[in-house]
Amino acid sequence: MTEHVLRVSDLETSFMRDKTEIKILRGVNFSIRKGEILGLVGESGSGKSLTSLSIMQLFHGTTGKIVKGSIYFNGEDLTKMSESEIRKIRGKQMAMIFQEPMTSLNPVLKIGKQLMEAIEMHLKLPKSESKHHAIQMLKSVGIGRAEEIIHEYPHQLSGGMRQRVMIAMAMACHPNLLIADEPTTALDVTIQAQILELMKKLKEENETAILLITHDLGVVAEMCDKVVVMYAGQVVEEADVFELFASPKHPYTKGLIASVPKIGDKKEVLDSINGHVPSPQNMPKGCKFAPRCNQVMSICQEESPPTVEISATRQCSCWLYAKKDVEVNA
Amino acid sequence: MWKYTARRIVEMIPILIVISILTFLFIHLIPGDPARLVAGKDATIEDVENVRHELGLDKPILKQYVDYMKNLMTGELGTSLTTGLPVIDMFKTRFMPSLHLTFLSMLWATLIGLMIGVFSAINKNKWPDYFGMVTAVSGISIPGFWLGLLLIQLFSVQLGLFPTGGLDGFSSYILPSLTLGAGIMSMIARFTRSSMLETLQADFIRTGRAKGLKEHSVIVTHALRNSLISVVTVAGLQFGFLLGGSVVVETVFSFPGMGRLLIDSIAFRDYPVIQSALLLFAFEFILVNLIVDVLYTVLNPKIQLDS
Amino acid sequence: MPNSILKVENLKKSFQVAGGLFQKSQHVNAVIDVSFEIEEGTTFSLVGESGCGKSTTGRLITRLIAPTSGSIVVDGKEIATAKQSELKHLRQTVQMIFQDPYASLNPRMKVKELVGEPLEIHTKLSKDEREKLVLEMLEVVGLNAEHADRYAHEFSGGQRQRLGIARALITKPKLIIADEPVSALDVSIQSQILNLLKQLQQEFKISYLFISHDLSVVEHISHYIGVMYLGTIVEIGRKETIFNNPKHPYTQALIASVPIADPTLRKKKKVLIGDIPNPKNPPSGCTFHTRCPFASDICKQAIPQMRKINEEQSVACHFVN
Amino acid sequence: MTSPTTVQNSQVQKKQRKYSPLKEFWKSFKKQKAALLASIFIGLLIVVAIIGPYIAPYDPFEPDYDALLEGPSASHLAGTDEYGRDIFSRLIVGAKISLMVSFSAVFLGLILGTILGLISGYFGGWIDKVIMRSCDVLFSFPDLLLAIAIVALLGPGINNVIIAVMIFSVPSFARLVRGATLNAKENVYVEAAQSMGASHVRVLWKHIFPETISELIIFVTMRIGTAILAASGLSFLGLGASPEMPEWGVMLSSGRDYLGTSSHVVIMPGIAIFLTVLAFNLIGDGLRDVLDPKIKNN
Repeated sequence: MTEHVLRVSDLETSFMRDKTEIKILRGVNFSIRKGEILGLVGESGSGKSLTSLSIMQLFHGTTGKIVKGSIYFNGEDLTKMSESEIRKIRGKQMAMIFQEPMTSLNPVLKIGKQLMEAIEMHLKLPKSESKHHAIQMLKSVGIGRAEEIIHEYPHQLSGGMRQRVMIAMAMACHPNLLIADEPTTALDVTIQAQILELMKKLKEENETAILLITHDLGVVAEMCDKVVVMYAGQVVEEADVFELFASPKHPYTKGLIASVPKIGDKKEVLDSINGHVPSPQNMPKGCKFAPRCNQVMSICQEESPPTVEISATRQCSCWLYAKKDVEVNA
Repeated sequence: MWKYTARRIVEMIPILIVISILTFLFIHLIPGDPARLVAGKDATIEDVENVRHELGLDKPILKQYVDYMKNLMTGELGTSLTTGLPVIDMFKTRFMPSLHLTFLSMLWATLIGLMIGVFSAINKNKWPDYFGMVTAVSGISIPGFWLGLLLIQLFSVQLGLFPTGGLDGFSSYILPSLTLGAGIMSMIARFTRSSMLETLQADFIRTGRAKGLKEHSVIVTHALRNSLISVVTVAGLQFGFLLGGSVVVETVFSFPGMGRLLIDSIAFRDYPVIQSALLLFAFEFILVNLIVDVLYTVLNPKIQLDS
Repeated sequence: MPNSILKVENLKKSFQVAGGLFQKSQHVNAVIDVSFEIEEGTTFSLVGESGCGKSTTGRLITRLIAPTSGSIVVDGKEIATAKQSELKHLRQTVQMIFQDPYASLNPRMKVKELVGEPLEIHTKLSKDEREKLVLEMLEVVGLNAEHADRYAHEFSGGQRQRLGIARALITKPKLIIADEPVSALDVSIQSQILNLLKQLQQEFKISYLFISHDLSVVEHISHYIGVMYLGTIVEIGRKETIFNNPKHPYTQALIASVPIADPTLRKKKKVLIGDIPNPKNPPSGCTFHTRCPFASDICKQAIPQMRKINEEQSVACHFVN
Repeated sequence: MTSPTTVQNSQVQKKQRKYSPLKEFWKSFKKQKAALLASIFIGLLIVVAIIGPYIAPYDPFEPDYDALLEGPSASHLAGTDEYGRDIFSRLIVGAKISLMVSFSAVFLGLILGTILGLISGYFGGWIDKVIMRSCDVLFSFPDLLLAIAIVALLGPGINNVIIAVMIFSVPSFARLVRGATLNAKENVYVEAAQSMGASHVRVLWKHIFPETISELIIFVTMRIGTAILAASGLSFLGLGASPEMPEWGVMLSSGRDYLGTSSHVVIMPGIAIFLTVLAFNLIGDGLRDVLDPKIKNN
């Protein structure tokens, strides 16, 4: 068994709004091993993006704050580090790419400058070498005219190219962990296919662990080894990707998988989940999914379900699987 | 960039022509008979006709405009009705002090304004921000003529540090420049702050932090540079505020510049001087905006390419 | 063919991109040559990636913009050259549903004003009569009467899209143009809306022109499909035929690129190389030749014509017979 | 960043009070302490402007040669001027002039500028070019200089100051409204209304104009401050109100000569102008924080 690159345990993150604390993440647990792709799936409001920002501790200019839990990265707890210690890890051992390639690069700086910034700082390379390194990185992400591109500005590139640049930037210091937050959502489907292939290739070459955050179950099925499903700031299910799609356990996961239209599927009416995600200010008591669940029991509305270990690779937070001496009136 | 500059200059021409027409028409737009106004109430009909001839008002209007433009091109701006001197000569002594005054004011106002704005933005909702913003909102609310008088009272009358007015060496510039720049400094500070706050929300700032950059390089290399682009534009537009303010400030400090000249000429109904002074102010303002536009393209790579 | 509600022929739209004083203004051909027909009560989908002109086509058909040339026949009437004042009838027959349910509803209007606005424009009904119809319509789309006095932002994304649908349905249109109606929604909500659209089609015999980039959604909802690339339709036909037996290399690649939500079907993909060309500067000949794995010299020179290859499918490619 | 407000639970919604835009506005405006205070100040000032002549302790025009240039005291709160007139009474009566001049100039500029801006932004094309080029021409005369030129042309006097300040306000309003209109036009719901067959007037009135209102309110507030400064500046230069009027700028100008000996004659009217303009600017800032959607999201 290889060691965990990242282990998030019991993470709770909240924002302040009008002097009241609004908890968005309410106890998130998962871990990633070296060379593994972990999919973090959920709909808007599930807290999946905030999970990534919590790991990177990118709360600048917001009221966000980790209030509980720990994030072990290469064995060290990031929540106990100072900003300057984390800064040495960010961009070097742990890098991130974002959803919007159009706005994630600084429009007034040349591509080369933006790439070399991190290289010069983390790898302490002199200018000429870091330029060489930047060009190498661009080539490795499939940009042929790398020598020219470093002198160009972001707006001269297409969305797909910019996302390649972002990936080159993230991979520049050969990080142990790459966090990709909806990296292909803003891209066209043929370009998405290119970027996903590229990420797979880079993972093989560098043994980088990838935390892939997405709402797209298709992308998860194609890319990931392991999947964590989030709902309302909590992990509701964790499983190996094949197990998850073959036999989803949590009613939310079941509903999610059934509501995706699949090519070749002859279903006339799609399954769907009734209602919508509750807002953080108005979270239901007990299981957060209870108001939308089609297998809801009375206990679900009272108490939060425990996390049940179904097998060595599977966990699920649902009363259906809890062995508890409570009367279960299904 | 040169192509863009050339294009902007050509685009300015129609506006310049309209402005020249407006200033030319100035004398014709005066309610009543301008010649009689100039000649005064007690003037005889003969006197009035003489003035009319002197001002060229007896010729057909189109001919007058053509003459006016011809004279403009050769720098012939007419003769002052009060001093009898060629207007251009009067401008020669008045223009440079005004120019120095406005540019000195612009310079310190921009520098200090930027500093306050950036400092406020990075300390948002903390006391340096409150202090900066209270200063700035006061700066845009304070009447320039009042501030000038207060400064004279404090620094010249009470402390005797600077002259109360006139123009006698560099020290004569300090109080007028402080007065003139206060408002524009405040505007730049306010604008820089809001622009910085907006930029600091941008996705690429998050990218910079995710790269592990130090906070000061995030702010200087990434945020400030981007904010500067819009700050430059605003500063350029505010230059007009400075020109207008210079009239007031020069009056308060009895400063021998263009603004003072304009006000004096209005008092004496010295129309040739008024006309030409207005034209000069407009021209100056347009020129500064042209420079700002060009600077904008230098700072903004996106525009550079599109033009 | 049974009654056709919409027939579009050789539709073309070029936009002028502003030039300065010294620059020649450029023409961008957003829609180059588009022809298709929609039968009453069916769904025709235009599918393609960004810049392919699918949304422009939709806006041309509603005459939000005027076509450069070509013909648009809606319910038997030619509207391509009609003046704005003559379009009143069209505005009732054809309604639109928009992509962003947050942006397409005026935040300052109450639901009853929002949904009732088309009635206010097109009918002389009194306020009470309008409100009665609005309440009925809210019921139809799965909302209820007490929602009528709220503002749009008090609703979730899915509910807002229901409001958009109610507004489109209220004039009893024959054709609804739905421009990416579910792409801003979460999957569990998306399926609710897709089901609703299907149910309404059966109930009211409406036809849809469905514009989307999402092939899985398109496959679910359509009867016929047109695949667009850089302003032209490259393949058109019955849905089943297109998905089971795509002929155009672009259609093939597009279908293959869609990630499938089933890890057991994982396979090494044939990924299309290169970027989508800028519509301002399209490639010569077949616009797809820069990315096509089968491209040869003829593709760079000649524009392929649309040919019917069987009863259910037409393709514009030099190599498909 | 995750925005926690995108989704709402309809079940919980029912229990909440009914949403009303005005209440919502008041709820957030209440929190803007400085702006609230400034609003109270302006409210009082307006009351004073209306009932001024009845509450002024002295006749503002009546000279008192026994009390020339007296400093502030219990009997003369703000002291007396060079004719022994009570400065406090003059300030109270002057408030009416300042507010009347600035309100009417800005209001006229607002109406004209808004109409031009809406037309220009909505229709575009040649009409937009004509309007915007004309504005450019006016813009090439810096604000105060344009006003000076107009007054120089029309002659000094309070009515001409109003006209001058109005004229230099028009292009600013037109540009602002044009920009807001162009932004509002981008809203998909405008396209939705057009696709429904709504007429131009309907689209402009129901869908576009309401979008420009919040920007206009902010701008009007700030602009009143500018107008007061400009009007008192013109008066100070001798181009505005006549010398015997209790206009704040005039008072300041005539007090200049006594600055060294009796500085209160300059300080008092200055404070009046400064506080009034400051109050309008603070209200404007507060409104911006509440109304500007860009700031709201932060």
